[in-house]
Amino acid sequence: MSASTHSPVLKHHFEDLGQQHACERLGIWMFLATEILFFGGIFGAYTVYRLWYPHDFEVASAYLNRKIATINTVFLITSSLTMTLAIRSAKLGDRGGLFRNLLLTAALGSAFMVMKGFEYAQDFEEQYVPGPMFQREIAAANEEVATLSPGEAEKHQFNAARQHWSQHIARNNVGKSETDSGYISPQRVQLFLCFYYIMTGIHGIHILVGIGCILWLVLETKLGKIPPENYSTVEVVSLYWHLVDAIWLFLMPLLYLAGAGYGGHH
Amino acid sequence: MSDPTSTPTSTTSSTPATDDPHGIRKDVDSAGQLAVVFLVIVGLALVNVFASIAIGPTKFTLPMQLGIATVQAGIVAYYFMHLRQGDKVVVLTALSSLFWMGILFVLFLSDYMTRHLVVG
Amino acid sequence: MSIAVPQTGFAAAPPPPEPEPAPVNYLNISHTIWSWLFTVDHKRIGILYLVSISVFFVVGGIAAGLVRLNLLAPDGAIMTEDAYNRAFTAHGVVMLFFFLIPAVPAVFGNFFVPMMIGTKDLAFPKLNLASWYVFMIGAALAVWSVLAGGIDTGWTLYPPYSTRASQSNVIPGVLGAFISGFSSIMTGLNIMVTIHKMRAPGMTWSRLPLFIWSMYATSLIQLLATPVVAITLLLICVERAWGVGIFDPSLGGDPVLFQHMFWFYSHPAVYIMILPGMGVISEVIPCFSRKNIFGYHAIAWSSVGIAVVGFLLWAHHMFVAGISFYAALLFSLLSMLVAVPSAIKVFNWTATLYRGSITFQAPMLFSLGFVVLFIIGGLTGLFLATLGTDIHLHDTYFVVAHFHFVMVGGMVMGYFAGLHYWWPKMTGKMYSDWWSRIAASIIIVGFFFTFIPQFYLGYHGMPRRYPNYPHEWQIFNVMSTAGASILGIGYLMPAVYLTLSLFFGKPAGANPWSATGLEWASPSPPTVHNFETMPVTVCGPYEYALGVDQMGRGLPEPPGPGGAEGPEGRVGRTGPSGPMHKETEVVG
Amino acid sequence: MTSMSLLASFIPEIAATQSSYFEALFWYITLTTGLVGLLVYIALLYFCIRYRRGATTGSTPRILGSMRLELAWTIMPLLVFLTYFAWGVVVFNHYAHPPEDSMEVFVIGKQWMWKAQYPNGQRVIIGGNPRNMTETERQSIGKLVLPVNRPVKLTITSEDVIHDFGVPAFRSKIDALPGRYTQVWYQPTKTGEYHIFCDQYCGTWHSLMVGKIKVVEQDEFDKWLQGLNSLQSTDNPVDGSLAFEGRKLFLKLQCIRCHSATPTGKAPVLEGLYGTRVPLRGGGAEIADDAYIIESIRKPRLKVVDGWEPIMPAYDQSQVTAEELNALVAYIRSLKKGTTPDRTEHFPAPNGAPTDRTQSPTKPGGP
Repeated sequence: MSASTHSPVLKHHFEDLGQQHACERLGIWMFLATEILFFGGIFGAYTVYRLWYPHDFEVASAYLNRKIATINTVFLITSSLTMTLAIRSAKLGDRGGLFRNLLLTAALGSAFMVMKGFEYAQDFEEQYVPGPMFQREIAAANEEVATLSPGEAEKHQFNAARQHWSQHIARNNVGKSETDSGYISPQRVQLFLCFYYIMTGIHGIHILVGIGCILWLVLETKLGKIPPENYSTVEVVSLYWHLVDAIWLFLMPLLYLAGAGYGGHH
Repeated sequence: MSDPTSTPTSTTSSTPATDDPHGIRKDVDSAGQLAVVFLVIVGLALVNVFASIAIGPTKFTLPMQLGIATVQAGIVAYYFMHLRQGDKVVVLTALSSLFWMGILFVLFLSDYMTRHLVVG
Repeated sequence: MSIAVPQTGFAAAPPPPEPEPAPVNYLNISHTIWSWLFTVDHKRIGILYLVSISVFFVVGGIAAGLVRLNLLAPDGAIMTEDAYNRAFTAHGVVMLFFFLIPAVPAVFGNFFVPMMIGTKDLAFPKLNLASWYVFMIGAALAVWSVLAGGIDTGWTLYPPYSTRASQSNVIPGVLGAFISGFSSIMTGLNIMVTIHKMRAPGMTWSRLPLFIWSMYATSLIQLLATPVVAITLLLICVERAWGVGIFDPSLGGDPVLFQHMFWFYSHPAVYIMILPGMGVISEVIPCFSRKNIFGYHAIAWSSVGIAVVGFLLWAHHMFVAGISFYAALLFSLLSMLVAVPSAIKVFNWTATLYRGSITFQAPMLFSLGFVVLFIIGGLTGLFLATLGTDIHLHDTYFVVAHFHFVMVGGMVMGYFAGLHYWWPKMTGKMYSDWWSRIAASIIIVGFFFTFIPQFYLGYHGMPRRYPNYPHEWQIFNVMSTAGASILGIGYLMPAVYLTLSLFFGKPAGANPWSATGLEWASPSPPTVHNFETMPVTVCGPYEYALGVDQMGRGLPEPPGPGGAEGPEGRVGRTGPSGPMHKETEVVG
Repeated sequence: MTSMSLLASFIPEIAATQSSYFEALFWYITLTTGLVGLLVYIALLYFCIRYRRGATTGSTPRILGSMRLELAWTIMPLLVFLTYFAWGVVVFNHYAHPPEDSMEVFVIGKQWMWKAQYPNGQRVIIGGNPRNMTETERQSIGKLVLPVNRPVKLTITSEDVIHDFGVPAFRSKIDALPGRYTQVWYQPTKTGEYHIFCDQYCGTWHSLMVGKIKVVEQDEFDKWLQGLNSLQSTDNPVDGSLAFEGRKLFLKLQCIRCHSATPTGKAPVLEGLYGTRVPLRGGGAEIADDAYIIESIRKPRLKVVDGWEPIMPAYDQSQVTAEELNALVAYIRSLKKGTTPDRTEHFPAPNGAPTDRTQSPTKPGGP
């Protein structure tokens, strides 16, 4: 055993801190590998359907709130920066900096979740949720234009209760059949929504877990339990946090930017 | 996989320096560098959004979007996640996770991309 | 290749004096229930797992018994179709998720990986304990759903049946499997990190025992495959709970996509189940034939090879499921590749016996049983990987017989081999040599009687999961059930004599089999921190011919044909007084 | 009893061309793998006896392995396995290609029965649990009767969950998927009765989703068909035949409004279309077989006939059920020159038929 092991941080079954840090870093990376495969599964499923129904998925994506998503992206990336700065402070033994950066990271993560909350609320308001809500809404919209010609449908004033997306789909589908290039299949829009809610939902849960871990770190810092030798504890959490950030960087284009350019909806 | 020639870690653990007993401070990030990295990632994110809106849905849009996202994730992994400091096994782990995800995608599509081909 | 053995030093290193059983060991250090429920000692957690999976083995076994009994009569001897469907589903779910997958990795992996590579504990002891709790929660949920009404989807859970049609407790059962998946991930992660970062001085990769190599390959699969099935099971729950989902054809989804995602895990998972067994066999056969393992590197890398190639061929479960013609071709071709490393292992085990000095204690009998049965299990797999033959044999009893030969004939045999090989180390007590040999023989015989008839049935087209079948097949089903009852008796016997050995067994001694691994260097049962001083490895794992263990110390008396303490024990001894300086002989 | 006849009694009944293909491959694999397995067993047994502790000095040689042997038993098995693969592909390919002149039967699986429909409209319910059948279904429980020595193609789908149509005597098996059509074919070589099993677990009475195939001589087959429904040899198929059901649908769905007998209509004439080669819009051509016709009804604008506007609406499950689809195909197959009905016949539009579009002045066409 080397002389450099008389640290309260060193766990009994490790030879020295070098080994302990190496184990912790490798361990969390292996966990991240499983996370990547976890999301990889649903990304794979998404890919299959995206290739099958490109048009419907793009249109469906256009009805999502791209503004909030963009703001959230900035939030997450910034939180990654502060998280990395937290490690830096930890390594330098700057407790104040560590404390501030961790708190900032947690705050940005919470801000992300709040915005996400608003977004979900809006989607529910607009009945843009797979299941009966969605089907009632689109059925009502179709009802209104059922007897109209495309020309009339263009000018048709929808009942104020109709949502922008159902109006758009119903109007668009007048006089078209399933296999027309322009046809928007409500069923497939719903399929996209399943992916949207499952993917963002799982990602949101990961964010919440991350916030929890960071707050725990904040507490540990306050209690002075994170000396420089223990920086790897911060690093472990940060690696997880960065991965959740990186996954969002892919959710963003797949879910929100797919329909960018249709514009107008948000 | 694993490298059978690599020696056990306990013999290769960092040798203590005088002022920095556990070699912790020898690879601290420079705040400036982090700031630059941060700006690059945010920039790319905004480029991705506005470029997508500008181009609209063409068959190039998705590759462009995913390309940018991949670059972003790469930067995050390399600088923020300290892959540049990680040892061989850590890098191997990161790469193999991607490799296995590749297996999943390629073999999924080997079915879905060929389903509608006429059987020769 | 030859191992750098300092030729001096062996003569200087006499066989270690039989150490006194340590006054304080991991078992008697404390006896309170809490000291077990909150332990972070990898050995105690291994014992916790051993107890738990034994219970689930009994539960799954009872379900299997009911299934076999019902098949005595062509129209169902003892239960309704509904009950039968729930019985075979219970059998599948419990045996796969709660016995086979954790069996060797969580019991012997937890217990012996740290001891074999010479470290105090796994890298993350708390995570290790957490994995057991997660496992128990998942298991409790699944077993509850099985008992409270049951699940009738089969363990494969194909939608749309599982998501729309089934009237049974699909969601709790699926969540149970989902949760226990995380314990599998935690164990795999722990073992993998430990193998990478915590090996004792001198324990290079090419000196690792082959059990460690197989555990490494297993952990690789656990880490990279399990998360995919986790998300898949989650999607099944969502689809069933809210009727919105992505596998439902009436919603534009594709039920075959579920099969892809499910088998992406569940095919590699069969290697999670068999690789550890192979690892155990690679330990036992050299020990009981007093030979270096034949082709160490071939066996080691074939484990890794199986782990990697095993990911590339899942769709051979789907040849008639409506996948594309070309995908079927690709997956059939890739399936052929995975048969090769398994064949390599079998050939090397056989070659290890050549010019050995073989004794047939229970671990060896189970290991030989493994090889004999696994050969059949492996070769019949080729019929199912071949497109032309799978079309007829798919989903028949041929498949059932095939995977039982691999899973039960292979893995369960390997599990029992390991249990009998390491039991003295884990408990410090020696079980009855005679009874254990009888049990091993009965299990092997019973196994043949149970599953050989099923090959005939499958070849003649009897489908899986059929409580009703044409009368002309009754005789073979009766034969199979008869064999199953023999098998059942065989499985009960170890439960009895192993339990008895705890109270009446003779003290085992530190190294009853005169084996070379580091785990035998500490007393039986091991001390709390496994080793008083960090063991230093000087040579490869199987230097039986030289009669030295991995620390270069001479080996004690090997047990003779008469058993661990028989008078013939001296006959044909290897060890310090045996020839010490042998030239490596080249064959072939 | 000679070993040959013993073996023969061991082999399950061979009743179709595929069966012999299967058996040849099956026994090739059995013998090669059996040989290898046997050799290993002999080696194991010999070593265990010859080198048991009692028979040795106990001093064992230090043998670490042999690169040559490793290579040998790595490469040789691989080559053998590849022969399995190659031969397997040949057989699989045979399974995958029904001959042009195959007689066609539609099979629909549902919990827990098989519904078969012959081209002449005769329906048979195969197997299933009488307890959960309607009266009419119970009436028509029967066997799937097939003519001997004539290729028959089954087009299979499912109404609910995944099933699998398996016939051991024909060594054949194919999943029945909801929302998709799969195909399988055989050429029975021997009269007799053979099992049909559902091989994909489908719920409570999975094991009762079984039945019999009855292979008979051609003339007996024809008699059997007429026994239930007399087939008149007029151009217009008469009551009861599947084609006639199709004709009624053809009018009811107002296909006739575009697919009239006159080439000046909005859509191609369907007389004598079946089995011909139709040029496709944007190049390429397609044989107008069942698959193409089914696809053209479900997804009309996927492969539009050259020279026609893609104006036909798609008909999904809710508008044309799988069974009705089979009827339409049978009708179109039976359409010969001058047999297209007069387009002035009027039929009420069915529920769900996209009538509103046809009335829209701006968009010409529709059905």
